[in-house]
Amino acid sequence: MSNYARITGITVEAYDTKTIEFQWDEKARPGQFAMAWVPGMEEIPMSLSKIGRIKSITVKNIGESTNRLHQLTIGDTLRLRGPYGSGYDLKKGVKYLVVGGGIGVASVLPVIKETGADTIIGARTDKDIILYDQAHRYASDIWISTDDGSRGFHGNAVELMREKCDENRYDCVIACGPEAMLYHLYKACEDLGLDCQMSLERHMKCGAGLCGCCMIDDQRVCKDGPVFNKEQLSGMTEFGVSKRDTCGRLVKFG
Amino acid sequence: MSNYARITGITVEAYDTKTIEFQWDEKARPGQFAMAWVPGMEEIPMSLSKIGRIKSITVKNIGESTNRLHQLTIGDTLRLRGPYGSGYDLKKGVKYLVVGGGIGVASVLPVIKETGADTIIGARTDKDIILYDQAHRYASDIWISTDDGSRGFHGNAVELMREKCDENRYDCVIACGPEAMLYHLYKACEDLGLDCQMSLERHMKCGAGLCGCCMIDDQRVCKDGPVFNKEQLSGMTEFGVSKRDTCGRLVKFG
Amino acid sequence: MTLETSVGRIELERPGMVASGIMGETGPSMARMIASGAGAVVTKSIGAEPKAGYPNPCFTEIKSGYVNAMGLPNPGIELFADEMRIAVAAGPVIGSVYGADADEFAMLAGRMEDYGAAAVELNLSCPHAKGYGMELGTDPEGVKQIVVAVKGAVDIPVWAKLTPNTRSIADIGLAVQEAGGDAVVAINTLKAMVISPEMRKPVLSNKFGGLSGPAVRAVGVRAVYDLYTTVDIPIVGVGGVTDAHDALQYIMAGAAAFQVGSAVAKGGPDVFDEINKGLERFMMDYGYKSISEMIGVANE
Amino acid sequence: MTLETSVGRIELERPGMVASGIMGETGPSMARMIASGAGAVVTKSIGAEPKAGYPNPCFTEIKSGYVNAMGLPNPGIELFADEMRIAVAAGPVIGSVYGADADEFAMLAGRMEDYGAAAVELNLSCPHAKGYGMELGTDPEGVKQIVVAVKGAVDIPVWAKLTPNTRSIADIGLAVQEAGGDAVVAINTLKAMVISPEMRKPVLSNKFGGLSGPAVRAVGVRAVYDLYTTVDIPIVGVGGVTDAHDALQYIMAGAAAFQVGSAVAKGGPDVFDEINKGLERFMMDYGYKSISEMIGVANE
Ligand SMILES: Cc1cc2nc3c(=O)[nH]c(=O)nc-3n(C[C@H](O)[C@H](O)[C@H](O)COP(=O)(O)OP(=O)(O)OC[C@H]3O[C@@H](n4cnc5c(N)ncnc54)[C@H](O)[C@@H]3O)c2cc1C
Ligand SMILES: Cc1cc2nc3c(=O)[nH]c(=O)nc-3n(C[C@H](O)[C@H](O)[C@H](O)COP(=O)(O)OP(=O)(O)OC[C@H]3O[C@@H](n4cnc5c(N)ncnc54)[C@H](O)[C@@H]3O)c2cc1C
Ligand SMILES: Cc1cc2nc3c(=O)[nH]c(=O)nc-3n(C[C@H](O)[C@H](O)[C@H](O)COP(=O)(O)O)c2cc1C
Ligand SMILES: Cc1cc2nc3c(=O)[nH]c(=O)nc-3n(C[C@H](O)[C@H](O)[C@H](O)COP(=O)(O)O)c2cc1C
Ligand code: FES
Ligand code: FES
Repeated sequence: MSNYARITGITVEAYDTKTIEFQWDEKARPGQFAMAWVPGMEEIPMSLSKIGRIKSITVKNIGESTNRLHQLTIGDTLRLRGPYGSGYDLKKGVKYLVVGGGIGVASVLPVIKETGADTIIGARTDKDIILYDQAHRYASDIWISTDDGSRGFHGNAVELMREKCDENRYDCVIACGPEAMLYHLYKACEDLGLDCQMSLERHMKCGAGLCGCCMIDDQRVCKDGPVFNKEQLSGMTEFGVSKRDTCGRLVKFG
Repeated sequence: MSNYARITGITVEAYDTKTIEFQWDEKARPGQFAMAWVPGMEEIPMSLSKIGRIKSITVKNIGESTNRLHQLTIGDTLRLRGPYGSGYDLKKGVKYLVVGGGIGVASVLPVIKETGADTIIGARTDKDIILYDQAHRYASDIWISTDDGSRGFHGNAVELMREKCDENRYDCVIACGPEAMLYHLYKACEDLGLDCQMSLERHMKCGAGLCGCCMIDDQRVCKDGPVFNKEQLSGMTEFGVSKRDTCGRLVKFG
Repeated sequence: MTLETSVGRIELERPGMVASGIMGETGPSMARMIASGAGAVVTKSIGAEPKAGYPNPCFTEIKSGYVNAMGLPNPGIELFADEMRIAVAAGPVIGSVYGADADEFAMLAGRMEDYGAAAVELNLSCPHAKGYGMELGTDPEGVKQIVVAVKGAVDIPVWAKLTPNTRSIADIGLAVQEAGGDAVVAINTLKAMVISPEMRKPVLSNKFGGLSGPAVRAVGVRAVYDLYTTVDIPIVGVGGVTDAHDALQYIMAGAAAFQVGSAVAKGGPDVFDEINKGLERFMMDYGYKSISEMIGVANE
Repeated sequence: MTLETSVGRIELERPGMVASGIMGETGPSMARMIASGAGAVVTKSIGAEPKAGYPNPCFTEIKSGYVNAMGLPNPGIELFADEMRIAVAAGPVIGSVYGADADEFAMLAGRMEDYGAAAVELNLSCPHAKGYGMELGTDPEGVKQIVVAVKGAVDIPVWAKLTPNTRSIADIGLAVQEAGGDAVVAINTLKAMVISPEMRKPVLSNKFGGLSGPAVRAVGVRAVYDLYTTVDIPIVGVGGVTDAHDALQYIMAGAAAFQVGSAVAKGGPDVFDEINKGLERFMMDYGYKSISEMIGVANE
């Protein structure tokens, strides 16, 4: 269990997003995450956007901690706990459609690499699209949706997904992105009779399945998840509806 | 690390010696030992006389603790720590001569089984010979010496060994028994230019190489030994000469 | 053969409870643990007001356990009513509380009783508000005061959870007993710290933390054994239980029941089921018919 | 880059010492440890008379360390002269002693000085002869008396080895400093017990034992950190060091040097060589030139 990795590469993915590469000798599966920390920030969960011997996290700068990660440079040391979580359950012979919304592409990128599945990348605008080149290299087919139509399909990823499911036959949708998107995607899968696996987010402290602060209903997102299958999602009353704050209070999504 | 084993078989080997069999799922090599204990006795080191999934210790009743072990019956539970120690270093293509003196046969029995080597069993009298049948089954050739001549060669095991080394060519002598025997055997090996490996005994407490109470010169018998090779033996000033008591005081052999 | 046991008046179908701080913050998580085979669940320690706890990092794994400084995050006693409603419907819930003084402990315990807690567990291991660096639970007089106040406020059994960070845990146990406490729970975490040489810094945001997991088991077993020779009230053992063998150490040291915390991380909620099965197997093999036959036998 | 460090007046070529009780009973074993890369070796704690210690079992492995109750076996100060002669010829030897009272400690320390010890380490963690169940080292006044007496008897530095089985190890450290002690060594083993459910019994003949190994590392690091913020005399860290990373935790917490005990079981005497190499690698990678640059930096 080595908890430290030196940063070996940094790639700017978009105006607000960077990929940080490092060598970390832990085995990881697609969909797993690590708890990342350097002094001067809170430790936060980050999906592994590469899972080989060289691993990476792809960080969207949205607050104090992600901003601190953006200040790191090559040679700096990162503290990592994990890999944690269940990851996606990938089977041979299943036809997957991968949907990544916003920074959620980071989580599904290893799935695209492993399966070569058709992929939808959704973003608000052209500027917000990340990891397209990498996804493009591995995906059989790849489509983009932007809310403002500045690139690709004009509309959200769920609309584009419905369209693609009309055109092609898929068995299972694999997705990560904002919970609102995931929720509607899940509803679409119900309508279309598709299986699905979705990676959810909740506030995490231990990351190891112990403290119970990341619960969604009776499921630990850090350990039972972050990827949940259709059956698990169907049993959740809080999915798309509410989450716990750092005190453990239930708060409705705004 | 399971520390407990149920006794599955007990064999009387001689008027004062019993073999206690149990299933113990630890990997062991020939020459290793375990620290054995049940309530009502001191924990003591015991060579493993069988080292497969079913293991055994062969106990000579010489005092309080070994007497307590002799009272055990089938179904009783034994506490075992280990296996500890280096064991014999067995190589293909080396012609071994195995010498077991008294209860020392217990330690070398797995060597006989593994190598099929020629074997000498030495004892004071006919009544004191143990494990002959088993050794006989595996050894290419087997000879007995008794001090009083009540069976086999009349004389001690070292004299018999010199005789056999005249008759046959051996590369290396493997031996366990009283230290006086081992010391003379070692001298004989020096004379004859033979390699050797000998299993020594010292008072043991931790058995794990930590407390330093089982030292012979600067070697831990429990961890660097109990089996020492010729080079190690040749560097020892205490071999055959003196040992440490339970307080750590140096005492000369009587 | 039965796994039933009782801690004084509280009867449990199975002897293993979820330790405080583990999966005890929400109603659904507590209900799940009971469904997974826990005999009862102890809630996260709840205080008077909502609390976010310390910032991350507040938890780290080490080779033989965990070090945490969560900082007692909890939604506060008011809102906790909602969680208790769900949990209590699923099985026995022990309400853990922490307060700044005896009155606050008594108030919180009263609320837990109202919510339907089977017993209340006093977390006496938080740093005292008044004396810096000193834990509430290392001072027998202070402990006595709190237990007396709580006993005056509730009818449900009052359990006191003890810290091992003291010279003599037995003295604190005696204070609980003299104050009328119904049971003692031992042990809470050991004072600990993890430093990152790479970062030149303690890794927890609070610097200091509490050690739990396999590392502390032998310390907890010793504490329970010491308490068993000193107090007459029931003892609940906690610290590093990961399997039936560990649980049996506590029972034979003198615990009427035990709690499991850290092992839930690796073993998941199923750890209770496995411990229960292991207990049954052991009892079958060694001819015990009930937990009570085994309590404290290592003291004989 | 250098691994040199000093604990007050004592200069060490390498910062890792063999902890007391490990390979420190005979001259040849101590000489071997120094040859294996230890900066110094602390002797087994030696008393006035020869002592066989507790009967076996006096040692057991657990998942994350060891629990032992050797009972301070030692040949007595008289005979130990022979062992010291061999050890002192090989390198720096710290003489560990235990006594029933201050006078005995002083006498034993004097003998260790005569034998050529570089410093004397007072084992303050043995159960006190007078108060049952209480350890000598948990009472600041008692500790002060002993240190004062020993300081009056010897010119070599006097180190006091502290027990973690107390509410505040820093208070004991202060007492040592006030009494003129030259350094504190922390920690000794934690009070522990291992029970065999199969045998219905504690497995050590003494029932109680002391926990060492990886399990106690975070407790020791915390103790050293606490001491560093409290005392001005040098600190020697001990408890659960198995590799350079562990050693660095102690150094950055505030230790000028560290000791290794349990890790000698699995790692053998070579463990020192590996720790030294690991330290050099880390110092190279992270740009430190000396141990002293790293001492206590986690407190900044
Ligand atoms: C399993 C998982 C995987 C993730 N993967 C990625 C990723 O690959 N790339 C990426 O950029 N982001 C990822 N995130 C989200 C990332 O953790 C948050 O963006 C980050 O914590 C924000 O911290 P901040 O201090 O910068 O912002 P803040 O301003 O502190 O917080 C902004 C929001 O971030 C979320 N957040 C803060 N702390 C935590 C925490 N401890 N746990 C969970 N959420 C938190 C909260 O919703 C908060 O409202 C992931 C989250 C989870 C749970
Ligand atoms: C590596 C090793 C392997 C051994 N293998 C066997 C074996 O296969 N079969 C067998 O019968 N005996 C074996 N012995 C010897 C056995 O350990 C002693 O016979 C036993 O400890 C005697 O205990 P007691 O209480 O019955 O006798 P006691 O009357 O207490 O002692 C008799 C003698 O046994 C030795 N002894 C006692 N305690 C210990 C101890 N803790 N460590 C080492 N020696 C001790 C001492 O020399 C003592 O003088 C082995 C010893 C060692 C070191
Ligand atoms: C993440 C975490 C949070 C904890 N929170 C609390 C708490 O709120 N109240 C409490 O009394 N004990 C708390 N504890 C201590 C546990 O209840 C338990 O006493 C300790 O962890 C030892 O048991 P274990 O080794 O089985 O984990 C916490 C422990 C952990 C690991
Ligand atoms: C077998 C054994 C014997 C010990 N004997 C002594 C002793 O005689 N005097 C002493 O001060 N400490 C003794 N200790 C404690 C160690 O010196 C050390 O403080 C403790 O083991 C923690 O370090 P570690 O985790 O590296 O082993 C002993 C420890 C062990 C394991
Ligand atoms: S973050 Fe602690 S259980 Fe998930
Ligand atoms: S018995 Fe302890 S070192 Fe050998």
